Amino acid sequence: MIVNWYRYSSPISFYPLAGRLARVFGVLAVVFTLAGLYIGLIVAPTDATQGDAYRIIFLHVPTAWMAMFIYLVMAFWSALALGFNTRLSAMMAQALAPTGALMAALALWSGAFWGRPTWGTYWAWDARMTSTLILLFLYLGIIALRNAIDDPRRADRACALLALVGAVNVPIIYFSVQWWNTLHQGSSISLTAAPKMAMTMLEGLLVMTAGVWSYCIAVTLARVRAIIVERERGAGWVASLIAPQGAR
Amino acid sequence: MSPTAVPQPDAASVSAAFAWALGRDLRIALRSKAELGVQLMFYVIVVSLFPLASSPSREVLATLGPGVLWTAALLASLLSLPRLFAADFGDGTLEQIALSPRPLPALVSGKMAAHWLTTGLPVAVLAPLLGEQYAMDGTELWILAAALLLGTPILSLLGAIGATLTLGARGGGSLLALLVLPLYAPVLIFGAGAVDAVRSGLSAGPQLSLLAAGLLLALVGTPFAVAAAVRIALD
Amino acid sequence: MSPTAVPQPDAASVSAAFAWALGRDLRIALRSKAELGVQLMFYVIVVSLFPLASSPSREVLATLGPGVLWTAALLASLLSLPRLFAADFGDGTLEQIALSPRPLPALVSGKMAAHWLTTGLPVAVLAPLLGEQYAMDGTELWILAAALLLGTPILSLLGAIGATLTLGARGGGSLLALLVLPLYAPVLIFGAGAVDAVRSGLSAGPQLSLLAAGLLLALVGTPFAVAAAVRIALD
Amino acid sequence: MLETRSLAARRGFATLFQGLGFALAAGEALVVSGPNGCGKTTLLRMLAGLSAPAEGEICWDGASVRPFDAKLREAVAFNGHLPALKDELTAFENLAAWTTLENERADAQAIDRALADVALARRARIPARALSQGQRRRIGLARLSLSRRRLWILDEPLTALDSDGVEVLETLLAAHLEGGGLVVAASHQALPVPTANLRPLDLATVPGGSHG
Amino acid sequence: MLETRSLAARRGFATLFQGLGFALAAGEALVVSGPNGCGKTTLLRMLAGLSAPAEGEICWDGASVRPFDAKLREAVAFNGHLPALKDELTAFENLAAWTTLENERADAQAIDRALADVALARRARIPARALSQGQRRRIGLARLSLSRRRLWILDEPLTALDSDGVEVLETLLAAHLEGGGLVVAASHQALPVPTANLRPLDLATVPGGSHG
Ligand code: HEM
Ligand SMILES: Nc1ncnc2c1ncn2[C@@H]1O[C@H](COP(=O)(O)OP(=O)(O)OP(=O)(O)O)[C@@H](O)[C@H]1O
Ligand SMILES: Nc1ncnc2c1ncn2[C@@H]1O[C@H](COP(=O)(O)OP(=O)(O)OP(=O)(O)O)[C@@H](O)[C@H]1O
Ligand SMILES: [Mg+2]
Ligand SMILES: [Mg+2]
Repeated sequence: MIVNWYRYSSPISFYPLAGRLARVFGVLAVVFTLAGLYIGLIVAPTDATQGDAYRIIFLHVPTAWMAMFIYLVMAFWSALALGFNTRLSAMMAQALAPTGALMAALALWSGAFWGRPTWGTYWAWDARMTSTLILLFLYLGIIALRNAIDDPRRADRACALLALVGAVNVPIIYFSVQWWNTLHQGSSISLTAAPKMAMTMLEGLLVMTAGVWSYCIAVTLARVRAIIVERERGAGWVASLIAPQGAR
Repeated sequence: MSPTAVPQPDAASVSAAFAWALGRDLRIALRSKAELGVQLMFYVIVVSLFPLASSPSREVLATLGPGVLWTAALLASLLSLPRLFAADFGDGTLEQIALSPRPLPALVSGKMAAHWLTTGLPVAVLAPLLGEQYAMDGTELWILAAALLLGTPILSLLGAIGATLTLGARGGGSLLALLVLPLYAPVLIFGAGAVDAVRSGLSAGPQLSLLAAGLLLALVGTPFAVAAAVRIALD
Repeated sequence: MSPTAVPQPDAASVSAAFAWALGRDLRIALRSKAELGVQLMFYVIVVSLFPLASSPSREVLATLGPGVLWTAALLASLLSLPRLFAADFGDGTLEQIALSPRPLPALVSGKMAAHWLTTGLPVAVLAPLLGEQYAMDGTELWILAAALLLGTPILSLLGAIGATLTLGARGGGSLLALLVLPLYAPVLIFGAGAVDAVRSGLSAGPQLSLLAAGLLLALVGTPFAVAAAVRIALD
Repeated sequence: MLETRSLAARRGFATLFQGLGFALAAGEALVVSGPNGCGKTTLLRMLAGLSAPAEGEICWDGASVRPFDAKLREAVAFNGHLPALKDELTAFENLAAWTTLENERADAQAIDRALADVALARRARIPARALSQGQRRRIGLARLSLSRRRLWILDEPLTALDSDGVEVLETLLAAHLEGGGLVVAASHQALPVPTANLRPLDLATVPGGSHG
Repeated sequence: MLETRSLAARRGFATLFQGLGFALAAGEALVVSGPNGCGKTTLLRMLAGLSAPAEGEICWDGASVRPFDAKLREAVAFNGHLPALKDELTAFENLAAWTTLENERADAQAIDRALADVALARRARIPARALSQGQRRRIGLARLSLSRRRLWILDEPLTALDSDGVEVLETLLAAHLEGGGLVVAASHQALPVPTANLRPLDLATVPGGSHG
């Protein structure tokens, strides 16, 4: 077990594995998303109060979830990178940031367009919105910081530290705004309460979530492969990897 | 560690290190009085801008007051952050500080304290005077001052993280702002919320306690984060 | 001067000098495309801070708008201006610039133009978009953009005087800088006042003409003042 | 005392040196030479504990040390390219601040004496900004003379020094090595170190380098 | 060409030198020496037109010149203590910017050749921040090689240069003097200038100095 982890914590052995996984999750992403869209746009009935506008939920909720979840994962890899100085975990964190930013941006964008018909405004300063916005800024800050530091090793550690500081900050923002002002609706999926949503809607939501999730995994792994090649192109094994492909 | 290891930083060496950095930075800051002047002038200009420019009604002013005073405090803090570590980094002082046997977190804390004393504290003192412009009454001004006294140190602490992370990075000022402003958000929300609470007849207790809790958290955590960032920057 | 004297700076050499300084500073400022993004993000965050602090109503927001957008412009200007000349001074570039045969006022004008293009212009362009958040309507947004376009260059120009005067950091110069900074205030007042005028049904003409006059005055005078200050700083 | 094993440094995609191993005993001075850009400064910063080697390890007093190791920090005095002077403070204030930072117990008289030794007595009370290049470097020498650190790491210590300044450095180095101190220095000129204590290291001959 | 009459420099209440007069003809190199703080840098900055002498006058091509004189600015290339490098820009970009500023018409190939001459071909495209101390000074040498200025003013040009670098400087100086250029340099070491062209000036022997 331990041996396995060590084996895959080196970029050399992770590279081919990531390639295979990326392909699998890429296929899953397409399948789940198509199924989710089918359920969401065709099977699910029009809502009595909101009309068809509510269908934004099938994009909004999965992306909002992923925006938060990816940040957690990124913070986890960052902690590993800082603590154990492992190259691969820093690369994972680096690869996650753009996808996280995309998810946060999609959640904000879809939320804003949902807000227009339902609350009559694109924007309000509420807990979820504010914390999603700040999350987006944190992602962008991490990306910008990396771009601004020439030495990748130093960039790794600086970004990891920023990600961890941000990880403390996001929950604080969430609660600070919640105590101060609330407009956004609360969680409607919980394990303890009876489901409040229609069954088809829930199904569609879950399938879409699986699709978005798979997409994130596939894209991140593909990106991490690109990062490995870029960063380790001095090393022999990467050179031998690139040469035959270039010849083809 | 072996028995002959260097003694772990004890309270005396921590406070000596803190005092060293604080004294040194204060002395340098007071040699260039103009910089302090620019800081305060910026604060006064920003705060006076709204009543001057838009001559709003008293109620509107009163609504605006806390937000404006807080945002201005935040921007004033931001304005001086780039210089907090960059000068030391550029002239090699930071290397020497990081190589000193004294505990680095205590040393950087001294620097952050000096930053607060030269930016946050003057703002907290000035704000109640400027608050008069915003039709704020006695209690509100007191609460405002209290909130600023609790909140501005957090700004200096969190800001220092951004300032050290951007050392040796391209793009300075606005990159720093981009990293730091999201971290500032909760302080701003609670800080401005404190005055709003008293104004709407509630107690400002919760907000002030939250600020105090945040300050404690920041006091405990940031010195280590900043010390780590300093070491990363020097590598 | 003797007949063999160096030709007086003609229009071509002035514009070449201007273009050189402008191009170089722009290149440094925009070393990576990401930096442009950082600049823009910075305004968006600063502009979003006020509503975050005071959760105001639509009318209050509308009152706030011009002031907030102007403050953001001021901050952007202030955050990067000291670095613009201080960096050149610290690494010896300013010496080389001052020793170049090219006309110094044109060279510093190029620097100031680069500063405005990277701080003032983006604000002026973004402001109408961000103004939406502040419940401002079409005409108001146009007037706002116009006022910012006229006013932000003045900020860059006046700021450059302050920045060069503080370079050597001998007491006298810094004091002068303190005298220059308050000149920012009228720019902000007229600038924010322009929008308020349209809002209250008046014409923004007077404010805009005053800004334009100020801009002309600054354009004519500051290059020479800054060039003189640079030479003083190097002595 | 100071020992390295198969040390390597990489910058960007260039390997500056690798497989570097040496052992330096008390009273010895390692003088690193080599062409511009061969990695002298990089090596010195690693030895001072400022940056981590790409490979290999550094041992101090028999124990392997990582960057910013507490025991190394107790022992090292690092004089790099940067002067670490505050322009706003005077030579005296700068020196006082350094010695306090190093935990040395130097009183005002000792500091004044150290400044006089480097011929700065008459310039001790003006802002460091006004000092000449060589005078600024001399404050660094005064600092070494007050320091009781065991390992001195000096990057091009001869820069900007006149012949008197070189003599001052010579005296300092001799006394330090005499007292069992260690020195690691990078220089393009011959350093004034007694040949008995000198351990030259030419980085150009260490494998891995691809300079220029 | 370059002439001074009873030049004096004062800093604070100290007179660094006074009554300094010399005349430097085409093809000659004035090498200024003297202890730290004797006023070498101060003199060079006066000659470059960066600061005004306390007394006396400086003549260039027979005409008395004041600081920032237009004709002097056409003629002078000044390499001071400060490198005037932008860390964000590459060596190539820095050099290109300088030559344009000097009104020289240098194309990309000439710049690349100049960088290759100072052995920086392989480091020409990384940010100057990453370069070693000596590599940074070499960019200054490359700049001189592209410059067609008549009067070179060099403050401690040997700083941080390895022996190859010194050779490059030697070639540059010889060619410049050969072509009728003038050089004023301050240095603590012997400069590689042909003795025929050398005009030494020991500032310590100029009256008025009270150093230390
Ligand atoms: C820009 C504005 C918005 C942002 C940033 C935003 C953000 C979020 C976030 C972060 C979540 C996940 C929260 C959680 O599960 O705890 C979420 C969930 C949700 N949002 Fe939004 N939202 C926005 C606007 C809206 C609007 C306008 C509506 C509808 C009126 C809406 C309806 C929902 C619903 C129904 C959920 C699912 C809650 C659940 O079941 O847990 N959101 N949103
Ligand atoms: N990102 C990078 N890509 C390529 N090379 C780099 C990078 N960063 C640094 N370098 C190189 O690493 C080397 C650092 O050398 P270092 O400063 O240790 O040299 P040095 O031996 O001290 O030279 P000097 O005698 O000039 O002081 C330089 O050759 C520099 O060009
Ligand atoms: N305000 C002041 N009061 C007294 N002395 C001053 C003042 N400002 C500068 N000085 C002195 O003026 C001198 C400037 O010397 P300069 O930099 O020209 O020396 P230098 O010959 O280049 O020395 P080095 O060899 O160290 O580079 C120094 O001795 C400095 O101490
Ligand atoms: Mg070096
Ligand atoms: Mg000198």
